[in-house]
Amino acid sequence: MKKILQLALGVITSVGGFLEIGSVTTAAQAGAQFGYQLLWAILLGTLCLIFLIEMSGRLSAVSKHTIVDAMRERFGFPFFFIVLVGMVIIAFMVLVAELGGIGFGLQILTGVAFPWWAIPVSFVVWLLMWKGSFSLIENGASLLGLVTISFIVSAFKLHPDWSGVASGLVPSIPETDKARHGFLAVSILGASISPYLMYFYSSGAIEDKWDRSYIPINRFIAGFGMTFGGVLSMGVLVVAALALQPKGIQVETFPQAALLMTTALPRWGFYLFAASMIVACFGAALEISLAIAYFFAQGFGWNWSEDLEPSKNSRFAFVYTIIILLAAIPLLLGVDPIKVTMMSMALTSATLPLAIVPFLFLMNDPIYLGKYRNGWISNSVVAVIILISFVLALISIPLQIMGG
Amino acid sequence: MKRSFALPLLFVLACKPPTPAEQMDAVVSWVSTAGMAGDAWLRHTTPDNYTRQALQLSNQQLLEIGTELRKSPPPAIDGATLDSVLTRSRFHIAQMARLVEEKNAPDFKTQLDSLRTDQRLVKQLSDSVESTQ
Amino acid sequence: MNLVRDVLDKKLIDREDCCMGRVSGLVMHVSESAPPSVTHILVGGPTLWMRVHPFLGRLSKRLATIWGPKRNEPVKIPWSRVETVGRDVKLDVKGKDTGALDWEIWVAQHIIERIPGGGSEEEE
Amino acid sequence: MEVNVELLIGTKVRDADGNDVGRIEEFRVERKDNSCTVESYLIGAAGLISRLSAWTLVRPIARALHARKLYYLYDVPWKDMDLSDPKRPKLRIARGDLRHAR
Repeated sequence: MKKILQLALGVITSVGGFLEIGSVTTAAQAGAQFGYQLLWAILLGTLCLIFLIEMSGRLSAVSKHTIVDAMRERFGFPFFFIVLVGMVIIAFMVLVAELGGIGFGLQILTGVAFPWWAIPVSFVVWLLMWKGSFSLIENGASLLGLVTISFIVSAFKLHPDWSGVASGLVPSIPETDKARHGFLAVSILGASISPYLMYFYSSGAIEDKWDRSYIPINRFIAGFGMTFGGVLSMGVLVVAALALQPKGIQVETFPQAALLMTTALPRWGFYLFAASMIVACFGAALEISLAIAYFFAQGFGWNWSEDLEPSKNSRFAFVYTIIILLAAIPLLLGVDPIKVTMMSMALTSATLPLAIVPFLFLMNDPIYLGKYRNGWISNSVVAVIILISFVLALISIPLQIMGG
Repeated sequence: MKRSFALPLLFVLACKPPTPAEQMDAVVSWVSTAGMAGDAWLRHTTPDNYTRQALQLSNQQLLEIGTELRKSPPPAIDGATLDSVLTRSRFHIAQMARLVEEKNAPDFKTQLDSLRTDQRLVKQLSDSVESTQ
Repeated sequence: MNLVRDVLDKKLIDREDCCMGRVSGLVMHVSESAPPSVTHILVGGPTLWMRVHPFLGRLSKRLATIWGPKRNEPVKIPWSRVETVGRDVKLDVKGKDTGALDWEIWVAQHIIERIPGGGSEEEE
Repeated sequence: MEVNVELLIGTKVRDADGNDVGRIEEFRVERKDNSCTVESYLIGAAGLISRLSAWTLVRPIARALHARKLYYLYDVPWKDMDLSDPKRPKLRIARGDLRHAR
């Protein structure tokens, strides 16, 4: 019974992890500019993520090591340090973007500009980590996250042309704006395949004390949860394609994005969008701050658990405190969160090989995983992901310059 | 490692300037944004503050793009026509932003309807720029 | 057993199941007549940074003397204290007595406990 | 003399005649009661692969590419290694006398 409950919560959690400012903005921009054409990128990103998340959970459940533990042990400190620097810079940018997303949501509701929200929002996020337990954060954020289902409701209410949607699931190259198209595809993939989600998930498996008996549950959560999240993202894209594209509205700023659901749900669309954004970004901000703190604590072998009193794992608590303080600064200065989002998505793509290649080694380690290590199917999938990640790493920078 | 530090800088520095067609797309986008925000406000489904801010933002964006366009107008269209339609749209949008504050829905609707006319014109201009590309 | 794969960078756990950091380095005693023997486990920043670059190692050593718990010598744990080497390296020591937790305690006392709700590091 | 194991990883080794042998990648040790003694040093790319515990991943790929010669492994007994200068480890014997492991 307990496991069934955990299963349900796990699925919802992964939804919370999937939908955040990055996936919403990239999907909305893609839909507003290219209609259904970029749906395939969300599909591909979701498929990759399902496999990566399943593997992250399996590694933790079997070896009782998180990805970061295992990476430090196998690859040594110098390599770990390189990954640490890359991961922290990008995760920090994403954190700034998420806090900005919450601020924007509050701005369109109240009219008070988002820089004013930087301090209160960061404080609330910090307070939850400081006082709250892991399950409170995991389950609270995810249950509230159900409000994002309104994106799917809106998509259905606009009666999309299903054959068009289906053809969007097959990659195509447009006649014009090739660079912009490519840039958005890369950003969508960067928003979906985010390594911090893997680190957070594998730490969560340790926090929840998973063992081998959780392997089927893990598979189920990864499969259904990520699919659910992917469908939500697709919902955003479809709504943008139907509500904004015909009018020629591009999603460059948040006030434009706020109009997303006003056609489908005239009465509540605006408020549902604001609520969805606030909740989704809030959940993501918590997950990213914790992922950064986990990364340090596990890599250096400190005590860590979100359930401990801060002074019992002081360095862990110190990391998330500092990181959330620092993240408020760019917002106070009025840095545009959407620009930060787009930049961090492309950078995620550019540094993806750094996260995925070591992961392939770990998932084949007989000492950690024994008979639960990757079979040839999973390995081929990771090989394909690595291939994609190298292509992304090579093209993301030129595309950012030409299409960003 | 050095790469990861240099990258963000590179991003900020290097973004190629928009083409005339992209600028016209942006004009369409902002005029439509104002129209859509106006519609939503008339239905009483968005807060006054948001509507005013959205209108002011699109007014300001149109001003910026308009200045750029005046410096290097797209060859396919008449610069004077574009200029006048931009000025008119911005006038309507500014009026709408003011009327939101006064909660004057009837006058707001009149301005919105005029904006619609300009919106169609802007779309035509943008299409003709696109077709000559 | 292999030293790099099975010992280096593994997590150190003390008698009370408290994490004491990771194996940053290992000292071995070399002589002409007998096989080299591993004598100590090293824990701590300067050892770690020395592995990335000698410059970072020296810098870290310098900073450690002017800031934080101010420790001049690296933490050395005799190999005879090693109980088991498996998923982690279990030691028969009390973590706080070795000096490996100096930073943890320093951060707790100087920063975390001063923030309301931080709790106290001392109580069990 | 005291030597830091972590700094030896990846250092180049020369043989008695000054020829390049490879890099130290791994240390085989024997645990007895309270002591831990080094039996031999593993030199060469295969040492790196076993250090990363990556044989299950690398072996099939190498087999498919017929690239087994790319990785080699010297298992050097402790007696044959001269660590008097830890930055420039030297063998006491010639490369030709080394034992190929595996």
